Amino acid sequence: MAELTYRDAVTRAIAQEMSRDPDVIFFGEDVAKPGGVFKTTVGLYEQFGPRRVRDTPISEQAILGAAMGAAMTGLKPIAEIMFSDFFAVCFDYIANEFPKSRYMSNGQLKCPLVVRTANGAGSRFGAQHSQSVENWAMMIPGLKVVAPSTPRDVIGLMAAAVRDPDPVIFFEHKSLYATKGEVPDGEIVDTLGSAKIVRPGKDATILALALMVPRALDAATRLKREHDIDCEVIDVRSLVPLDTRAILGSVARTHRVFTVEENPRLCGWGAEIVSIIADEAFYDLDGPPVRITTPHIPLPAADTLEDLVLPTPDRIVETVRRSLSA
Amino acid sequence: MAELTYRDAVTRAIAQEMSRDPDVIFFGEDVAKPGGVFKTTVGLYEQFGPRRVRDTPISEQAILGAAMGAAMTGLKPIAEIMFSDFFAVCFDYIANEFPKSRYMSNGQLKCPLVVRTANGAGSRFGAQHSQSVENWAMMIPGLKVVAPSTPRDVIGLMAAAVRDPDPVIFFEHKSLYATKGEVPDGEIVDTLGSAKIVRPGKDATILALALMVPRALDAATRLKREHDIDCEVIDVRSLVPLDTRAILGSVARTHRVFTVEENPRLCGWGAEIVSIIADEAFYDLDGPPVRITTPHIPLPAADTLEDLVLPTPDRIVETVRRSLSA
Amino acid sequence: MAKKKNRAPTTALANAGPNDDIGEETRRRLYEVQVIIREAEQRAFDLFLQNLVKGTSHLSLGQEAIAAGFAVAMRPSDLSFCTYRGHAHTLARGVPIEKVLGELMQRDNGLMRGKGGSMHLTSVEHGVMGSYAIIGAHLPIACGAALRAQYKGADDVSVCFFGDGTTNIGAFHEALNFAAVWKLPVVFVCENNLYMEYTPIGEVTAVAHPAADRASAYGLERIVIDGNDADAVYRVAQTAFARARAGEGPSLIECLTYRHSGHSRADPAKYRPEGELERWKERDPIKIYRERLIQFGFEETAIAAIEANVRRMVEDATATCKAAAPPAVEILFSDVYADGGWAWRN
Amino acid sequence: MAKKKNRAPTTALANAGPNDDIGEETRRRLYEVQVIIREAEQRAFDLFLQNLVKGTSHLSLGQEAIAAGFAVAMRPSDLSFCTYRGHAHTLARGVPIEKVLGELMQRDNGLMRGKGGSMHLTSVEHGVMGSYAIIGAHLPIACGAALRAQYKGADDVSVCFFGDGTTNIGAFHEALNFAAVWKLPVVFVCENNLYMEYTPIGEVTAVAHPAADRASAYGLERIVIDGNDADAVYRVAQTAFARARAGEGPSLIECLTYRHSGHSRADPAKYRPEGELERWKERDPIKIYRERLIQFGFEETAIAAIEANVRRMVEDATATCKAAAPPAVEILFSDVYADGGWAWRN
Ligand SMILES: Cc1ncc(C[n+]2csc(CCOP(=O)(O)OP(=O)(O)O)c2C)c(N)n1
Ligand SMILES: Cc1ncc(C[n+]2csc(CCOP(=O)(O)OP(=O)(O)O)c2C)c(N)n1
Ligand SMILES: [Mg+2]
Ligand SMILES: [Mg+2]
Repeated sequence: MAELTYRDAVTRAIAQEMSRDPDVIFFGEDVAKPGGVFKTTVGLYEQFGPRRVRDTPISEQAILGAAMGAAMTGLKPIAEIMFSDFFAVCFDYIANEFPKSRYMSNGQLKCPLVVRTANGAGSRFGAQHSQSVENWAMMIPGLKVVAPSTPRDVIGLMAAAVRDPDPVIFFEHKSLYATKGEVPDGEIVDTLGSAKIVRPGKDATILALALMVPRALDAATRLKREHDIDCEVIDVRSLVPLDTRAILGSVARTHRVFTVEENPRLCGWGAEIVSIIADEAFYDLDGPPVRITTPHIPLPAADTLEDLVLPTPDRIVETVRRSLSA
Repeated sequence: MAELTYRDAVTRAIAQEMSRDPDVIFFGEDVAKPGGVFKTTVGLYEQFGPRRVRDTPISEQAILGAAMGAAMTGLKPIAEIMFSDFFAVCFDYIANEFPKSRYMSNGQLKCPLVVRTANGAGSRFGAQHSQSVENWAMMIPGLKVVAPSTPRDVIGLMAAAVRDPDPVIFFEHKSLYATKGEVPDGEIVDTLGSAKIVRPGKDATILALALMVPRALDAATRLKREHDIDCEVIDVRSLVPLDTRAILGSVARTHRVFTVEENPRLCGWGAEIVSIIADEAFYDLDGPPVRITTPHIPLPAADTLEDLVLPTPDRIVETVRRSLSA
Repeated sequence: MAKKKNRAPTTALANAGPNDDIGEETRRRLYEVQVIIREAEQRAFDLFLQNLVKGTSHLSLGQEAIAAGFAVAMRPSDLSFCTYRGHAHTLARGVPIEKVLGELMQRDNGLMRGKGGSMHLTSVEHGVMGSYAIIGAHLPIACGAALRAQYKGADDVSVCFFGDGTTNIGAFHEALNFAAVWKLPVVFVCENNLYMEYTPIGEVTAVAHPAADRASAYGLERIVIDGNDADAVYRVAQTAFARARAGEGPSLIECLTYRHSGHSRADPAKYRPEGELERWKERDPIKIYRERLIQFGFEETAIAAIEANVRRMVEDATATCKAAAPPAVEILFSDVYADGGWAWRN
Repeated sequence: MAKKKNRAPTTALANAGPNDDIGEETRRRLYEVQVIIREAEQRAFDLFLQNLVKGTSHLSLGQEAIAAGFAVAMRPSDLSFCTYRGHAHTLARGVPIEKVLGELMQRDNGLMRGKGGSMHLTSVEHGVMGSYAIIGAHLPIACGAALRAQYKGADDVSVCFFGDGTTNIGAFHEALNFAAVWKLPVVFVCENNLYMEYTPIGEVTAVAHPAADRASAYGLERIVIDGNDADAVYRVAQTAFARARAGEGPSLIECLTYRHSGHSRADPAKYRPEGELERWKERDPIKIYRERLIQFGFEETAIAAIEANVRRMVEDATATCKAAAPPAVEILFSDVYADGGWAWRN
C-alpha cells in the first residue's frame, strides 16, 4: 500500500503495462522528453526509451490515425490527446474509424488501442480547454469509455483498457491529478464495465463520474448528517460497457435516482442513464429521476464564474433534499 | 400551392434567401457548377453567379472556418457539408468555435451562419455515409439545430435559419430528398423552436424527427386502425431551441410517450427528451417513457440489413401496442 | 529532421527490349491484373444497370495501371490502404473477383458479407487493410501500420492510394509530415485523375500538381509519372519500396491518369470538356500495355488467352454472386466488439 | 489556379538613414508598442507570481517586434486573428492595458469581463477578432473574414498570427490552399520561436522552415525574415498588405524569433539547451530597436520619456485592475445566443 497522486497513478499505470507487454507503445504531444504538460508521463521516456515513448508534431489526426494503423497490425498503442476538447480536431478517428472498422470488415480488422486525455473543468482555462466530453465518446457505437475517479482506478482501468481488444477512450480528470489515494503494491488490473458502490445507502441513488464522485460523496455525507437522508453513491466508472445491472439494482432498493455529471446538460450520459431507468425501472421509482448537470452553456474562464457552473456538493444536497421532500 | 420534392425545396429555400439578402453566400464541395451531389442546389450557380455560389476544395475545416469568419464580419453564409458523417473532420468548428465565440467574447462576436448537410440512412452507403448525427450538434451548447421532415418545412426552417443571428445546423434527410409535398406559393418563413402536432391523438404521444416522422404517422394510422390506439404524433422539427412546452403539453394529455429516432441509441435526442419528461412530467406518466431507436451499432451497407436496423412503422406499432397493453 | 536533396523529376526508363529490368513474367502479370480490373469493373457497371449492384460504387476504369503496377511490385506481406474507389486495388492484390462483386451486390458471399459495402473493401489475408470512405482518413492509418513495421523490424511497406482531391484535406498534410519526421516505410500514391467528384482539381488547388508540388513541403522528392503506363508505375513502385525497406522513409508519388466513367454510379460526368475523354481513351492503359506486350514479342494468342481466361473468371464470379444469398440476418449484430457481439451494457 | 513565379528569399532592406522609408514617427510608434507589450507582459508575469493572474497565460516576451511591426503597418479597419499567445497582438492594436490585464486577472473590467480568459482576448472595436486556443482553428476563420472583404469590395486585410508548431496541423494546410485558390486578402504570420510547447520544432517537422518551406505548396513566395527586427517586420507587412489590397492574394511570412519565458505560466523551460536563451537575449528586439532609434538620431531623453510613459500606463492599469471587482454573476448566463440569453428551450 502506498499513497499516490492520481497524476502519478497515470504514470505507474502506463509503466505497468509497458513493462508487461513490449507491444505497448505510447505517443503524443510533449509526452516523452517533457513528460507531458500535466506531468502525467514523467520518466516514461527515460524508462522505455525513444522507440516506445515518442513526442509527436501537433497533428492530432496523425496521432490517432497512426495509433489505429499500429493497433490494426499488431501493436497496442496508447495515444495521448492533450485536452479532451481537442477530440474535435481528430473526431473522425473517434467517431468514424476506430469504432467502425471491425464491423465494416465483418471482423477482419481489430483496433486495440487506448486514447487517454485530460478532461474536465476547474483550471480556469475557459471554454476550449475545460470541457467534459465523455458523451462525445459514449454516443458512438463501437467504443469503450471509462473515466476513473481515484488513483487506484486509474491504474486498474488503464490496465484493463490496454489489455482490452477494442478501442478504449480513457478520460482522466484535470482537477483530480493532484488528489491522492491509497494504492496497493504490485500489479493492479480492473475490469471494464463495472460500476462501484462507493457509499451504500437506502433513500436515494446518486450516480456520479470522475470529479463528480468526491463531490457526490461529500454531498451524501452532508445529506445524512444534516437531513438524515441516506444516499447510495455509485461511481459509474465505465460508461461503455455500462453496468446497468448495478445501476438498476440500486434504484430497485432506493427508489430514487440522481445523476451528477459535469458535461453540459443536453444528451449527456445522465440523459442516457435516466432514460434507461425511466424505461426499465419506471415502477421502481417513487419520484422523478433528476439530473444534476453543468448548465447548457460554454464554460467561463473566471474562477468565480467557473465555480458557479459545475455541480457542487451544495447543489447536490439542495437538489436531493428538495426533490425528496417534494 | 405547388407540389415540390424535398430536394427542390432545398434549392427554392436557398434561392429565396439569396434573392432577399445580398449578404447570403453559399459554398461547399461540388455545390456550384455541379449543383450538388444530391442535386439539391442545381441552378443556384447560374442564378446567383460565381461570386455568391462557390465550389470549394475538399477542405471541410476551411469551409466551416471560412463560413465563421465571413459570418463574424458581416455576411450570412450557408455552408454545405456533403454528408453529416463528415462533421467528424471539421468538428472543431461545430463544437468549439461557432458556439463559443459569442460567449467567450462576452457578446462581441457574432456567428450568423447555416451549415446544411445530408443526414441519415436508407441509401445503402454503409457506416460512414449513413449516420444520423443530430445529437452531435444538440449536445453542444450555443448551437441551434433543426431537421425538417417536409418540403414546406425545408423552406420555412431554412429561411428561419438563415435569418437567425446564431449558428444553425440544418439536417436534411437523404431518404426524404425524393419525397413530395404541397408547398404554398411565395415566401415561406417559419420559426425555430416550434414543434408541430402532425396528428392529434389521446392515448400516447409519439415524438419523431425527419425520416421518422412519416414512419411514425404510418404507425399511428395502423395503431388506430388495427388496435384502436389513438396516438398523437409530434414532429419535433427543432432540437434546439426545443419546444418543451408542446412536448410536455402533449404528454400531460396522453400520459404516455414514445420517441422515434434514427441515431444510434446512446445519448440521442430521445434520451434528452425522455429525461426531461421523466423529471418534469413524472406524475403525468401512466407508464414508462420508451425510446425506439436504431440499435447501438455501426450501420451495415447491405439493403437487407440496413432495412432491419432503422425504426420501422412495424417496430413502432409493436412497441407502442405492447407497451400500452403491459 | 529537416533535410535537403537535389531534386529532379523522375521519368520512366525508356523501354530496353525484352530482357529489360521488368521481364516477361512480370509483364504478363501486369497485363493480366489490368485486365482483371477492367473486366470486373465493367461487369460491376453492367450489374449496376441491371440494378444488381446496390448502394454506390466508384470505378477505376482507365486507372488500372496504377493499382496493377503497385500490386505487382508488392510482396505478399506489404499492406494496401485504399479508398471507396478501391475495387481495383483490392482485385490487384489477388482477392477473388466473386468476393468483390459479391460485396458490391451486397450478398452473403461478399468480402465482408455485405456489412461494409463497395466503399470499404477489406481482405486482411491479402494485405488489403481496408478501404476508407472519409477523404484522407487512411493516410495517417497507413503511417501507423508503417510505424508497426519499423517498430517490429519487419520489412513490409504500407502503400496508401488516394486521389488528387485528397491532397487538400488536413489529414494529408499531417500524415505526410508525420511519416517524413519518423521516416516511416509508407508509400503515398496520388492518382491524379484531374477531378475530385465533379469539380476539376485545378479549380480548387493552388498548385498544378496537387501531390508532387507539395512533396518539398515534407522534404520529399518531387515525383510525377505517367499513371497510364504500368511499366512506369511498376518501376517507381520498386524504387519507393526499396527506399522504404532500407529505412529511408516515405515517398509521395503522383500518377497522372483519368477515369473513363463518372465519379460514382450516379454520375454521368457531363462536366467534362468535349473531347477530353476521347483523348484519354487513346491513352487507355490496357491498350498501351497490350501494344507493349506485342512490341516485347508476346504472341497475340498468348495475350488473347489471358483475356479469355479473365473473362471466364468474371463470368464464373458473376454466376456465383447472382446465386448467392443475401447476408445472413445474424451478422447484423456481430463484430461490433472483439468478443464478436455488440453488447454495450450488462 | 496554379501559377509559378521566380522566387528569392526576401531580405530586409538595409537601413537607409533617417529619411528612409519608415520615418521618425512610425519608428517612435514601433518602439512604443514594443515597450507596451514588454512592460505589460512582464507585469502579467509579476501578477502571476503574486497569484493575481488566474488560469494559464502565454507571454510573448522576446517576440514583441512581430506584433508591433504588423500592428503599426495595419489600418484601423484591418483585422487581427490571434492565438492564446495573443496579449501582444491585442495590445499592439491599441487595446488598453487595463482591459488586457483585467481579463488575465479575471476581473469585471477585463476585455470580456473574465468570460473568455487570457487565451481568448477579443476586442472587435480595435479589429481584434478573437484569440483562438485550438491550434490552427483561426487560419480558416481569417480566410472567411478575408472572403467577406473580397465579396464586399472592402480593402481591409485579415492578419492571422500563429506559431511554428501550428504548421503541422491540418487546418493550416486547408486554410493556405483555400486562401491561395480564392486569392483572399489574408496574411499568415508564422512566429517561429523554435518550440511548440516544450518540444523543439525541428524534432517534429520535416523541413527546416516550418512555414516558409511550405509556401511553394500553395504557390506562394518563400518569405523568412528576422522577427526580432521591427523594421524588417514592418516592411514585410507593408508589402504583404499591399499585395492583399491589390487583389493579389495571401502571403505566408515566417518570422524567426524566440520566447524569453516558458511556453505558459506553468513552464520553467528547462528543456532549452544551455546558452540558447542568453544568445537570443543579445538579440532582444527591444534592445535592438532602442539602438536603432539612437542610430537614427532619437534623443536618449525622448526614448526615456516613451518608456516612462508606458511604465506609468502599466502602473495605472495594474492599480485599476487590482481595484476591480470580480465578474458580475449575471454574466454567467448571458450572450450564449444573440438574444443575450442562453435559453435552449421554451
Ligand atoms: C471528408 C470527406 N469529404 C468529402 C467526401 C465526399 N467525396 C467522396 S469522393 C470525393 C472526391 C475525391 O476526389 P479525389 O481525391 O480526387 O479521388 P477520386 O474520387 O478522383 O478517386 C469527395 C469530395 C468524403 N468522402 N469525405
Ligand atoms: C489542436 C490543439 N492541439 C494541441 C494544443 C496544445 N497546445 C497549445 S500551444 C501548443 C504549442 C503551439 O506551438 P506553436 O504553434 O509553435 O506556438 P507557440 O506556443 O510557440 O507560440 C500546443 C501543442 C492545442 N491548443 N490545440
Ligand atoms: Mg480525383
Ligand atoms: Mg512555437
